[in-house]
Amino acid sequence: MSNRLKVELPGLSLKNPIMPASGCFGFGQEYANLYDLNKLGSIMIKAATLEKRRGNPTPRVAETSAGMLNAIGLQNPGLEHILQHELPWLEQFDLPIIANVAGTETADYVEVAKEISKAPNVHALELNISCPNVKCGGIQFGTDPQTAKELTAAVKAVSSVPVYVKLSPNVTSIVDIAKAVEEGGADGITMINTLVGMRLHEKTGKPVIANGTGGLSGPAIKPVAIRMVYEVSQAVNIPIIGMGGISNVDDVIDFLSAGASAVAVGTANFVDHFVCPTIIEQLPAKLDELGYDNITQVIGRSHR
Amino acid sequence: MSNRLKVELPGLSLKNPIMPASGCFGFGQEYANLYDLNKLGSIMIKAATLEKRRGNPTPRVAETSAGMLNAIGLQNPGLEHILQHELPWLEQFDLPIIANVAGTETADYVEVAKEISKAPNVHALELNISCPNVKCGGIQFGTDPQTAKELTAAVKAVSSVPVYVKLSPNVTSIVDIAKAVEEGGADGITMINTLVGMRLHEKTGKPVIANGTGGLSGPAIKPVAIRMVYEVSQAVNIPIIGMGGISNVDDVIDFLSAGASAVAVGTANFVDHFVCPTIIEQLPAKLDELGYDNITQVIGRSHR
Amino acid sequence: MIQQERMKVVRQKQIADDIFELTLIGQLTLEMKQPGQFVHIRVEDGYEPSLRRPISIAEIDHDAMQFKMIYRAGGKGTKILSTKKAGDEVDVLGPLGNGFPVEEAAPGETALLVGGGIGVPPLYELSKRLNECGIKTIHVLGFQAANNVFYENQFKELGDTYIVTADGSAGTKGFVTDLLAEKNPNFDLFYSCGPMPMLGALEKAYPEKKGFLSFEERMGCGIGACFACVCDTTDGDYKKVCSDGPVFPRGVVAL
Amino acid sequence: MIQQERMKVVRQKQIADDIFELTLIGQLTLEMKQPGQFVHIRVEDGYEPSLRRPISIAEIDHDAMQFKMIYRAGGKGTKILSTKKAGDEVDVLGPLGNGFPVEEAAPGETALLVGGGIGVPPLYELSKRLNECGIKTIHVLGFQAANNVFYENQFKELGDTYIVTADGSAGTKGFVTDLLAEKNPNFDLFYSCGPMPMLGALEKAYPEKKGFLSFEERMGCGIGACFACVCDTTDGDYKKVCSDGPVFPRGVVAL
Ligand SMILES: Cc1cc2nc3c(=O)[nH]c(=O)nc-3n(C[C@H](O)[C@H](O)[C@H](O)COP(=O)(O)OP(=O)(O)OC[C@H]3O[C@@H](n4cnc5c(N)ncnc54)[C@H](O)[C@@H]3O)c2cc1C
Ligand SMILES: Cc1cc2nc3c(=O)[nH]c(=O)nc-3n(C[C@H](O)[C@H](O)[C@H](O)COP(=O)(O)OP(=O)(O)OC[C@H]3O[C@@H](n4cnc5c(N)ncnc54)[C@H](O)[C@@H]3O)c2cc1C
Ligand SMILES: Cc1cc2nc3c(=O)[nH]c(=O)nc-3n(C[C@H](O)[C@H](O)[C@H](O)COP(=O)(O)O)c2cc1C
Ligand SMILES: Cc1cc2nc3c(=O)[nH]c(=O)nc-3n(C[C@H](O)[C@H](O)[C@H](O)COP(=O)(O)O)c2cc1C
Ligand code: FES
Ligand code: FES
Repeated sequence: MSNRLKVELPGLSLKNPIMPASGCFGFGQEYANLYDLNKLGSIMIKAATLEKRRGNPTPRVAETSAGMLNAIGLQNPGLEHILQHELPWLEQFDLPIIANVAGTETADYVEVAKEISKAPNVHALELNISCPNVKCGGIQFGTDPQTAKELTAAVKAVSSVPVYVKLSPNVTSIVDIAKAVEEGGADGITMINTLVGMRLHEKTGKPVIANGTGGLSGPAIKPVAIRMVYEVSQAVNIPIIGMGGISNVDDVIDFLSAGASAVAVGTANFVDHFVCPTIIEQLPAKLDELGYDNITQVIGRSHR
Repeated sequence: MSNRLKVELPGLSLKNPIMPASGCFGFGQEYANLYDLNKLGSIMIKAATLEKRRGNPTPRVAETSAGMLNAIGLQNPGLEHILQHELPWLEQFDLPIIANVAGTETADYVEVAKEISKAPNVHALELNISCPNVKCGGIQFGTDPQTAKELTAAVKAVSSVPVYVKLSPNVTSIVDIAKAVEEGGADGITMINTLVGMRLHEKTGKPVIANGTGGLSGPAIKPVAIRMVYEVSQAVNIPIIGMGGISNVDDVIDFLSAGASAVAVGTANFVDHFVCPTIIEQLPAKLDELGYDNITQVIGRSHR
Repeated sequence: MIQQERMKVVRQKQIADDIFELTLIGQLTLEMKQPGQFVHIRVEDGYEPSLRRPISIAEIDHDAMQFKMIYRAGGKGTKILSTKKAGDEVDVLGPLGNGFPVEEAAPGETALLVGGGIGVPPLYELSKRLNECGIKTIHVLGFQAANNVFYENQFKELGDTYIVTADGSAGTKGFVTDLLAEKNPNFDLFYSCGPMPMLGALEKAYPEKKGFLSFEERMGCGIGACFACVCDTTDGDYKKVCSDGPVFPRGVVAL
Repeated sequence: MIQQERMKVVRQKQIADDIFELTLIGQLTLEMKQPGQFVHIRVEDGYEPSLRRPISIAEIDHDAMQFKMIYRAGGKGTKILSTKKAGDEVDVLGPLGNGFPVEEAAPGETALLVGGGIGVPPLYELSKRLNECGIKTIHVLGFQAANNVFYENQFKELGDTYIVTADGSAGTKGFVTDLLAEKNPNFDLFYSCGPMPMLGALEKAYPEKKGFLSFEERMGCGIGACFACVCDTTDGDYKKVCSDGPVFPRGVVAL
């Protein structure tokens, strides 16, 4: 039964293609109080930076139509703490962890990637070149193909595990960035990060989020994400982990159809805290309904 | 009373800052059956191309979370017909018309702009360099600053009325494009056009819209639009007509606060066919509530 | 005139598998002129779902200011619609489009009415009007299976009625055109609403007859302003289904 | 354990201008341990609104498996919540966070409970628990105006209760701290929930007293996973309001 959901990706032998997206699931502890994390395919843990980061001032989130804005600002306890506490704690689960790596310059990224990729349960890195919520950090790597390629190559050179690069949708041509990171040696792509947006206070007209802008996520952005996965999957030969607005099993089928080999669920975890296990439970029946034996048969069917 | 809503823009003396967005209101005839078009500040009429255009195959629209996709493909009866029928029909109203101009190469744009700007009730052009739904047309002009600047200059040279350029949100830096069209001589900016998106059939995994991709509009994109208006209004010295997801009077206040001098309502006209007159009616009370005498006091208040 | 009104639900009734009959009351009813016109429904305030749903007018009662729709609760919007109860309000825009021309049939003539699935509802008001004008009606109604059949008795009261199902679980098995070929009924003109292939088959089966066909297309505005719902015409031009149609004389739309 | 449950509405009652009291029944109630914990509510299926709303637990009845919330229907989500009727279901995640430590007060001691606006509700269950443990309670409750006042009598049954309104239309005019300065009540420790400035003023007014403050912050997950709701602490570090709080001992959070 669970065999039908199995997906093999560089570094990642996934019992199913469903995982929480980075930043929406912390390091797993909180959701472990709600359900058995072993049900998941993987976990994309919260971004790790070299030093502990305090993140942005609050408010950090705001509601929008069928979505939300966030400007957490990569708050995290820092590489050392993650290596000593969060990752060892996660070892109790049979989970290949994907570690989200962030930084403000190449040296940071390289240092974090090198160290965190040595952790026994980290089976892949997710190189975050697309966080819109930190000044001089992340996103500029994700908007220029050459820079993206170079960073990918630098990280790839030191990583002990396959490297997936997380792309920003805030670009004129995401295909160009995708091709560049493939050339840089990326083993896979994760996409999309959030769209840069803003909400204003009704009364004052000032931004609701202290940071001004925030990253838009949730069902609102799904059509943009699907379009991008559809395009990128045709342009590169490395696998894609798709995300952006997934909140139910039909959304998962859409991303796989468009060409993703696995998917991540972000914002929906805040709305239905059991959304990941629920989707995993519903997948086999959905495969029956669509007439597929195996989840891998769904991957890329839009293009066939 | 109506004086409180008056806004003066290059070429456009608007009794209020509310107008339907191009493509969502045809040439006014249909909505004239529903209410008196004189209530509106202006109308942005459907894109005009040199020749009649048949547009894309159907289905051309698809529903998404808090939005919709469209790929009409600039269907319109062509310049001649618009000059001889649609614009003269609109002369019965006391309305400064904004004519949306589209094309596939510079010569088309120039020809349409030259002729349509001579029509007595066309008080401004909206140069559509951002339509995502036609092959080799529109959007490539809107994604490269230099091309955008040159096209703007070419159209500006022949137009008898002020030229507003409609920007695409599908770019890495909309500020760069905005600055370029300002340098090219644009009198104003209208923004944003739709985000490129896609929806897939649940059953087949194929795109629902015959064209494959479509333009995402509606409340879903409002946070992106607000962010872009907020940024562009700080970077240029020409006025902005803002749009993207406006469906009620609070949304209008948001766009004005962010820096737009007037706004256009698109998709919402399909959902509440009376949305424009309703908003116009509600604006004075909203000004009272916020403590402003005059709508112009709201413009750009986010930045004060 | 087209109106937008929050109409009150008088009654909601499930009449077959997934098929609901909804009766609404309000002023807007008085504007309804022709069978085959439709309304554009906002099933919920807000943007979930974000678009209106086009549904045909199935029966009009001007005296009571009520009208009926019959619809399949298949997707997101119609499923929400099916939860509305007596007393609830529904936002209706209508009446829209050009319906079936009753005046094209002369008293004493016989009209063949062919419906497929959710194309059946508008034929009911049409048949009532035709009969009122002294026109004989023959009804051929196609469904997927027995449990999808609705309004059989209502149509029977108005004229000969043949049920066809794809799986043969009710009436004749097959397509409506199979039954027509077999029965070869005598008629002067035909009216039809249903899936494209059915409309095409009908046009082909009766090349000499006057006929009127009702079309479906995805809609945005529903009033002719957005160009979402165009269809190609045989003369190389196009028509808008919402405002030029949904009913066209045979031969106009390229099938 | 935190649970997610579709709980049934037992009763919805408007108790002041825009203020509603909602009683829910379900298993989840049995997990509620401390006054001052909260629940995270999805007011509607779907994504309109898209986020849950954090609301304090105002009264717990383990025997009946029911609990009460008191909330202000101010924005989109809470307005929808206020339309729920007996029998409707509401999606509740909870209980969440760490509440007020009742055990910090010893029998015979006096506790001062200070609430502001929608910070008043969690103090009700707190006061009941304290009284059950033989602790005397004094309540100082601040509101905007007379028509926003709620639960005055309920609190009076539990101990001395002072109402303060910003406009003086009920009780004393001014801020809760004005009244406290005037009455100068005798107490051993204080508990408070309300707007930040009120919490800050309280800390300042009683530098020597043991106290516990409940904070508000915009939330995403509500369980500690997303870092949306952090607040700065006096030691230069940070805490998450949802899972480390919402109640903190005085002096922990930088005010
Ligand atoms: C003129 C006209 C008259 C109609 N009359 C009836 C009727 O009397 N009874 C009835 O049951 N159905 C009728 N339909 C079809 C009906 O509009 C669709 O079944 C309905 O819109 C589907 O909505 P949903 O919420 O169930 O599906 P969803 O899958 O949620 O719909 C998604 C989107 O696709 C559109 N859509 C889906 N199917 C169709 C379709 N077949 N035609 C047009 N748009 C569609 C929806 O309007 C919506 O915008 C008519 C269609 C048209 C154009
Ligand atoms: C731990 C905690 C306990 C609370 N207990 C109560 C209570 O018992 N009674 C009560 O009336 N209110 C309480 N609140 C405040 C309540 O959460 C907000 O009033 C409510 O979320 C506003 O939602 P809305 O739909 O009215 O407003 P909207 O304007 O639609 O809200 C938009 C977004 O902002 C958030 N938001 C708005 N105001 C607040 C706020 N003050 N705090 C946190 N998030 C906010 C909403 O949750 C939502 O995500 C509590 C808040 C917290 C953090
Ligand atoms: C609160 C929040 C925090 C996030 N933090 C991170 C992060 O640390 N690193 C990262 O790569 N993406 C982060 N993201 C982006 C998500 O991983 C995901 O790419 C995005 O939200 C789109 O998916 P969704 O629509 O399912 O949420 C965050 C998103 C949210 C909502
Ligand atoms: C059906 C449809 C057709 C459109 N056609 C045009 C067009 O011809 N020219 C143009 O510049 N924009 C066109 N647009 C874009 C709108 O003018 C507007 O920029 C966009 O929809 C965002 O606003 P909204 O969210 O209020 O719809 C169209 C949008 C829709 C939904
Ligand atoms: S639906 Fe807009 S033109 Fe027909
Ligand atoms: S709301 Fe997510 S950490 Fe507190």
